[in-house]
Amino acid sequence: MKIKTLASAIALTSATLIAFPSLAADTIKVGVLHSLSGTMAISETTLKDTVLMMVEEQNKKGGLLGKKLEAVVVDPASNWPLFAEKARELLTEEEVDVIFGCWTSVSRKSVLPVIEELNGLMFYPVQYEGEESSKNVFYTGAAPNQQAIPAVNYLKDELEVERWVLAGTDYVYPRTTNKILEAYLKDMGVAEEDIMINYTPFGHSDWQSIVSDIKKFGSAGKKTAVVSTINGDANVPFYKELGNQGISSEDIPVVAFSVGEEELSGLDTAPLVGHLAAWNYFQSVETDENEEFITQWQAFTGNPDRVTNDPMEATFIGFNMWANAVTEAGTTDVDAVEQAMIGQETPNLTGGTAVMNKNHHLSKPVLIGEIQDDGQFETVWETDGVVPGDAWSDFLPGSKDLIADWTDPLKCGNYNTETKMCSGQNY
Amino acid sequence: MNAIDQSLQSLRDTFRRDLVWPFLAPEHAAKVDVSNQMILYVEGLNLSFDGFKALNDLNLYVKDGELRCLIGANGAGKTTLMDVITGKSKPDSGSVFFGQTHNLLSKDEADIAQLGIGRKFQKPTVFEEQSVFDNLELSLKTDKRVIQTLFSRLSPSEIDRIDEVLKIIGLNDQRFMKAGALSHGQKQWLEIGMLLVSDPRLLLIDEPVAGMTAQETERTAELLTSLAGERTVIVVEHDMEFVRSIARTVTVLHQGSVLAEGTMDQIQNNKDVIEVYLGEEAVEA
Amino acid sequence: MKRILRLCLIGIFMALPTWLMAVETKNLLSELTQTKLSKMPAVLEQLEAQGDESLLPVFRAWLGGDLYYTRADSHLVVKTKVAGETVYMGVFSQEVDAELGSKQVRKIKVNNKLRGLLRGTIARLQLTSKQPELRESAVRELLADLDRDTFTTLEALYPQETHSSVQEMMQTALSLYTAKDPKQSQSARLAAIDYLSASLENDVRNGLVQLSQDGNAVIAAASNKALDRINQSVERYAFVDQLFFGLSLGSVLLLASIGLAITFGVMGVINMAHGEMIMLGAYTTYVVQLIMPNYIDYSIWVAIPAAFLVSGLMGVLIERLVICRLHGRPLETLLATFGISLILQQLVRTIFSPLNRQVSTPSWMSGSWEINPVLSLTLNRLYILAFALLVFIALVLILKKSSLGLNVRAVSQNRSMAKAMGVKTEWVDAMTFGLGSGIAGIAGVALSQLTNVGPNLGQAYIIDSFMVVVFGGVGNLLGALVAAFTLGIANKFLEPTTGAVLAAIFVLVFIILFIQKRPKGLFPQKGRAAE
Amino acid sequence: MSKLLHWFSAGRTSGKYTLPFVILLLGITLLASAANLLLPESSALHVSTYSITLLGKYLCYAMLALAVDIIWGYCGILSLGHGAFFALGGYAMGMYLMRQIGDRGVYGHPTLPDFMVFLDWQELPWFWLGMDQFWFAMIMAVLVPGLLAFVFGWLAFRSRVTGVYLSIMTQALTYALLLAFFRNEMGFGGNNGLTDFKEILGFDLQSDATRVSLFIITALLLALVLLVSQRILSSRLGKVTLAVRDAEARTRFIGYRTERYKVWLFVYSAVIAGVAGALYVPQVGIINPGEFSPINSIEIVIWVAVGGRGTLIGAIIGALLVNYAKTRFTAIMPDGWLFALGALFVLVTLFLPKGLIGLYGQLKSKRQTLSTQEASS
Repeated sequence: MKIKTLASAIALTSATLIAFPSLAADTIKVGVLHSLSGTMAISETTLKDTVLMMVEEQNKKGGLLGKKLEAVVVDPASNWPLFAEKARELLTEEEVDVIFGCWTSVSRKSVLPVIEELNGLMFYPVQYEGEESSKNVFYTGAAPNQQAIPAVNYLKDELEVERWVLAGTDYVYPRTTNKILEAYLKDMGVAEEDIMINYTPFGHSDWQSIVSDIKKFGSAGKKTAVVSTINGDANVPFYKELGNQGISSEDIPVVAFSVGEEELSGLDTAPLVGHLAAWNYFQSVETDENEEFITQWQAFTGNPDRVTNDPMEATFIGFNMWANAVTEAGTTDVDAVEQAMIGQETPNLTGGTAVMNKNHHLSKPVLIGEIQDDGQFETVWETDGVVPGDAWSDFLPGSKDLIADWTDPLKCGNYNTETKMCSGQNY
Repeated sequence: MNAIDQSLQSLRDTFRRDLVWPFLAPEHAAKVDVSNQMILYVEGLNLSFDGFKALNDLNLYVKDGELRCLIGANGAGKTTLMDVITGKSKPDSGSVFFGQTHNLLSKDEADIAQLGIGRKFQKPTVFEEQSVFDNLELSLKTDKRVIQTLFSRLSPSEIDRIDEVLKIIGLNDQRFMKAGALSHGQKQWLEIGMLLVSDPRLLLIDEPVAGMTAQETERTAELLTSLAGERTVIVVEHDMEFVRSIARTVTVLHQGSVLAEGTMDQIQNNKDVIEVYLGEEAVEA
Repeated sequence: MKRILRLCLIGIFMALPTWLMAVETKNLLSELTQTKLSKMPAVLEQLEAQGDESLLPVFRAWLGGDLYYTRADSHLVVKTKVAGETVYMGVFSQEVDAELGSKQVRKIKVNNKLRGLLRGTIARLQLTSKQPELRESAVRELLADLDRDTFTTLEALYPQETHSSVQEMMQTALSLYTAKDPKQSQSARLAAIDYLSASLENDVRNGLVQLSQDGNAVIAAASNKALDRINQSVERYAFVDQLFFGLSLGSVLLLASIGLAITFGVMGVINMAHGEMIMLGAYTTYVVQLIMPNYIDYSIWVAIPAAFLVSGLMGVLIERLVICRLHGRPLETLLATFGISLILQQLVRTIFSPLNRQVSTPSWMSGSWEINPVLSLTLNRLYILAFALLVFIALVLILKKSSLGLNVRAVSQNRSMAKAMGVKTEWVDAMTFGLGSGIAGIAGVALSQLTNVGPNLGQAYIIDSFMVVVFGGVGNLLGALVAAFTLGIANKFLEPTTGAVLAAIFVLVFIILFIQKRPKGLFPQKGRAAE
Repeated sequence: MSKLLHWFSAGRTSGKYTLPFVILLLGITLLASAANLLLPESSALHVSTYSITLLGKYLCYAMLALAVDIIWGYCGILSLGHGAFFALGGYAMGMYLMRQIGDRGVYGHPTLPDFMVFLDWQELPWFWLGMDQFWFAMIMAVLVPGLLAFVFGWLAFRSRVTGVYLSIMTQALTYALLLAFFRNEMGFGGNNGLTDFKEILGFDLQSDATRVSLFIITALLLALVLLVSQRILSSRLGKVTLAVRDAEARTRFIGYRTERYKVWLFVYSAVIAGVAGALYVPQVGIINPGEFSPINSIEIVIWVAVGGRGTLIGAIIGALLVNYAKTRFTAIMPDGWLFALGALFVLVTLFLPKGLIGLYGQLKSKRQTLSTQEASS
C-alpha cells in the first residue's frame, strides 16, 4: 500500500516538474496575460480578444519576419500573485517574445520584477497613475497628464467650474491622480475649501450618503464638478444614485477616467446624458481607421453591437508598434526591439499618429466626450495636437525632479535631474 | 519605611529556595468539608425558561455517602437540577454548596468536575471516535491543564486503575475497540466507568438503566449500591422496580420543587405523591 | 369628401406656424445645422430674442438631444420612438417621415453649457404656461440669475397668478431680488429677508450668504439670522435624510438576508450559493426586459414571479441533488454549496459574458419624491423599502399561517418526530430551501435596480447577509428584520464621520464583539430545546 | 531539552505514515533542488526555476492546509478566516523585505518605501520600526497572528461561540481585515500591497540559489511542523482535542477547561499559518490585501476537505493536488476551470466525505475483506 502512495506522489510531482521545452522556434509567440475569471475578467477578456484579433490579422498579412504569430493565453484569475507566476510561466516555459497584459496597477507591479529579472517585454494598455518607467514595459495607456489634467482644464475653461469634488476608489491610481489634481488646482488658485476629496472601497454599492454630500457641496452657489476616478463595478450604482437624486449633468457634471463604452454597455445611460469622460479614444470618432477597426472587431466577436474602447485602441497601437519594431530590428530579441520601439510612429484610430517616446510612454491626443443615451460618447473637446505622456508627474513633490529616458547615454527610468543619479534598478 | 520593609520581605519570600512560586505550584483540589455529614446543600433554587418555572424554590440536602434516588414526572426539574449542580445552567436565585465551603454557583463545569462531582447524562455520551481505553484515560483524575496534559504520560498505577475499572464495567475485552462501536448498554457502562476512574466524591447519574436488559439492570443496581458509602450517589430514574431495588432514600420532585422525601414505602403511601401520580380519584377511592 | 377637406385644413393649420414664422427665425434655425458647438450660445440667444412659445418644441428636443437635421436638405427633425421603433418627424409638422433612417440624419450637438442655457430659455418661455407645475419650475429655474427684466416680468405676472404654490415661488423670487437690490429701501429689504427665512431654496440660501457680507450692517445681521433659521431646519431634514439612507440600506440587507434566514435559520444549512440565487434573480430581470423591451414599466411585475420561480427551482434542484445527501453535516454543505456558487458564477459568465448587463429602471421607479428643496427621497429606494417590508410580512404569514409553514416549523424543531407524524420531511426540506432561494431571487430583482447585474453580484452581499442573520439570531425572522435595519442605520450614521470603509469595519468589529456577549444573537431561541 | 526530545521520541503508532511521508517529501525536495542547480538546462531532467518556485508555493499552501486541519479536522473548529493569519505573517515578511530595498526604490529615498514617498509621507509609521531586522520581523510574523488568534479565540471560546456561528465570525474577522488593509491610510500599501522585493538577508531574491534555498527551507519547516503536530496530536492533549470535537460538553464535565484547549490550539494553528505566510511572500514576490479575502479562506478549507480532514497528511496532499489541478486547469482551459473546480468540491463532499485519504482507507479495507473471504473459501 505504501508503495502506491509513493508512486502517486511521485507521479504528481514529476508531472509538475517535467517542463515541455518548446522546440525549434518556427513561430513568434505572443503571450496574453489578462484575467479571464475573477473580478477583473469583466474588463480584461475584451483585451484578450483584441490581442487574438490583432494576431489573426497579422497572420493574414503573412506574420512577422516570415514566421507566423502564435498567441499563448493564460488566466491569472484576478489573483495578483498569480500574475507574477503566470508571467514567469510565459517567459520561461512558453518562451514568449512579447506579452500583452495586465489591467490593474497591482497586477503590473506584481509582474514587473519578473519581467525585469527575465528581461521580457510587456505592453501595458490601460490608463494608469504614472510614476513608473521600466526598461521592459511600454505604457500605451494614458498617463495622468494625458487624461486628468486636460479634463480639469476643460471643466475650468469651458464650464467655468470653481468647486471640485475628487471622488475615487481607494487605491493607487485615484490616490495619485487626485494628488496631482489637488496640487494642480491649488497652483491655479483654487482654495482648499473648494476641493472635496472622497475615497470609497472597491465595489462600493451604497452611494446614498456620498452623493448627497456631493449635492450639498455643490449647492454653495459656485459651479461644481466631480472628477471621478471611481473604478469598475462601483460606477453603475454611483451613476444610478446620481440620476435618482436628480443631479443632472448641467448641475454637477461628472468627468470620469475609468468609464468607457464597455462600462456604459451595462448601464441604462438615459439619466447620465451629458456627463463626461476623458480618453484618448472614443468609438464614436469618425475616421476611416476607426470604422475599419470597429467592423473588424464586430466581425471577430460575431456581435454587431459589440463596442470598442480606449484600452483596446491602446492595445491596437501597442501591437502595431511592436510589429513595426520587430520588422525594423529584424529580430524579436528584447533589447533590439526595445530600442527600435523608441520613436516608432503608428496611426491612431482617432486620426493623427501616436509616437513612442524615450520614456516608453506615448504621445496621443486627448478627447473629452459627453455620454449619449445610446451608450456612446460625443466628442465635445479635444487637444490641438498630441500630448506626450509623462512618466513622472511634475505636480508631486517626490517625482518632480525625475525623468525617464531609455536612450543612450542615460538609459534610466528614474533619473534624478537634481542629484544626477539614477536610483532604483540601475543603482 | 515600613512599606519598603514589607515589600522587601515579600520579595525575599518570592525568592526563597525552599518554596515553589505559588503560581507554579500544582493546584491541589481543596478538601471537601463534610464535618456536618452533609455533602450537598441546595437551597431556594429558582430557574425559569421563558416563563416556565423549571425549578421553584427547591431545597435538597444530601448526606455524605448516601445513595439518593430522585423521581418525578417529566418536567419535574430533575435534569435541570443536575444541570445547576454541575454548572451547566445558572439559576435565577438560590444557592448550591458542595460541602460547607465550595459555592458551586461561582464555578464552571470543569472546576466542579475537578472538585469531584461526576455526571452521567441521560443519553450516553462517550467519545465515539476513541477507544474504550482512551475514554477512560481521558477521565483519569489528573492535572487537566493544557501544558501538563501535553506532556503527561500514563503512570503504571494509572494503567492499573484503568484495568481495574475495565474489569468492573466488564469491557476488558473491548478495551481497544472504538467506543462508537459499543452497544447502547455498553456505552452506559463505559460512561459509568469514566465516572469511576475519575474517583469522584459525588456521582450524579441520570437514567442509568434506560435501554438495558434485565440482567444488565441488575448488575448496575449492584454496582451503584456498592459505590455508596465511600462515595455519594444521586440517581435519577423512572424505572420504579430499579429504584426500589437500590433506594434507601427517595426524593420526589414535582413542578420544580420537592414534593416528598423518605423511604420507598413512605413515599408510596404519601397522599400528595399518590395524588400527583395517580390523580385525585385514586385518593378518593 | 368632407373628410379630405378636413384633413387638408388640418394640414394647412399645422403648416401655418412655419409658414408664418419670421424669415429671420428660419435663417437662425438653419444656422443651427452649421454652427460649431462653441458658437451655439450666441445663436440660441438670438433665437430666444426672436422667438416665442412656438419654438418650445425645438428647444425641448434640443435639450433632450433628440434634435436632428436631414443630411439632404438640412431641415430639422425630432427623433422619437413609436411602438419601440425609432422614427424621425418634423419639428413643427409633427409628422413622421418614414423615409428617414439614422443614416440620413445628423444630430444637432448639445453640451452641458448649452443645456444650462436651454433650460433658462425654456423656463422664461414657460412662465405663462398653462400648467402650474411648469410655471413653478420655471420660476425656480430663474431664481439662480435674477435680473431687472425677469423681475419686472415676474412682478407683472404675480397679480394674475392663481395657483398658491406658484405664487409663493414668485414671491420668493421677488423677495430675493428685492433683498439684493441696494436701491430698495432698507425696510423693504428687511421684510424681504424675513420672507426668505422661511424658504429652503438653495438659491435663496446662497443669496443670503452673499447678503450676510453686505456693507449694510443691519442687512447683514438680518441675513445671518435668517440663515441660522434656515440652517436649523436644513439640519433637521438632513437627519431625516440620513435616517432614510439607513433604512434603505437596511431594506437592501433585509432582502438579501431574509432568504438566508430561512435556509440557514430554519434548516441549519449554510448556503454559500445564496448570493448566486440573488444573482440569478437579477439576471432573470435582465432576460425579462430583453423579452419585453417595449414594456419596461411592467417588466418588474413579470420579473418578480419569474425570479422567484427561477431561483426557487434552482434551490429545489440544489436541495434534491446535493444538500439532502448532506443532512446533519452543516459544514459539509458549506463546502458543497461553495462549489455550486463557483459553477453558477461561471455558468452565468459563459451564457451572458462576464460583462455587466443593462437593466433599465421603469419610469415610475426613477427620480425622487421631492418633499422640499432639501429633502427628497429617491423613489426606487422608497419602493424597495416598501417591497422589503412586504416580502417580510408575506414570509411571516407563510410561516405562521400556512400548512407549509406549520410543517417547516415542525421539521425544524424535531425532525424525527415530524417524520413519525407523517410529515414528508424531504418534501418540506425541498420546499423550504426553494422558498428561501426564491426569496433571494426576488431580492435580485430589487438589487438589479440599484447595482450592477454581473456575475459577481452575489459575492458582494453574501457576507453582509450572514452578518445580519447571525446578529439577529438564527431561526428568527424578526431578528433578521431588526438586525438589518440596525446595521443599515448604524452604517449610515457612522459614514459621515468615519468614511465608508471604516464604517463597514466598525460595524463588523461590533458584530464580532456582540456575538461574544450574546452568542445566540439579538433574539436567541430560548428554552431547553435550544441547546 | 532532553526531556523534550524524550517526549518527542515517545510518539505513538497512530502516525505510522508520517515518517515515510516526511522522508519522501524531503527526498523529492532535494532531488528537485539538485536537478535545478546541478543539471544543465538542456538536460531532460532539468527542473526549471519556475517549477521550483511553484513547488515552494504549493508547500506553503500545504502548511496552511495543515494549520486548518489541526483545528478543523481534530478540534472541530471550522475557521473561515485562516487566510487572515497567513496574510499577517506574509505582511510581516513583506515589511522586512520592503525595508531591505533601502534606497534602491524608484525614488531613491533612504528609508521610506516607494508607496509612502508617493503618498507624500514624511516618516515611517511606528509599526514599521524595527522591521528592518530579520529576527524582529520573524518574531512579528508569528507573534501578530498568534496574538490575534489568542484575543479572538479567548473572546469567542470563553463565551462558547461554536459551530457555524464561529465560522461566520472568523469570516467577519478576515473580511474586516481585508477592508482595513485596502485603506491606504493604514500604511501597508493599500491595494497594491508590498512588492518589488530585492533581497533577503543579503541574498538576491532573483537568483536560482536563493529560490532553491527558500524552497528547501519551506520543505524542512513543513516537515518539522508536520512532525511536531503529529506528536502533539498523539499525546493526551490530542485525545482531549478529539474529545472536544466529538463531545465538548462531556469533556467539560470530566474536568477539562475546553476553552483553553481550543484557544491554544487555535493560536498554534494561527502561528503555523503565519509561518506559512512568511515563507510564501519571498517566493511569490508580492503580498496584498487580496490574501485576506474570505473566498481564499474557504478555498483552504476545501483543500483540506479534498485531501481528507483529520489526517495531517491528507491536508497536505489535498493542498498540493488542488493547487496543482488549478495550475493545470488555468493553462489548459482558462474559461472552464471554475466549472471543474466547483464540480470537484461538490463531488468530493458528496462522495468522499473523508477525502482522498478516506477513499484510500475504504479501498484498503475492501481489499482486506476480499482477501479474507478468499482465504476462508
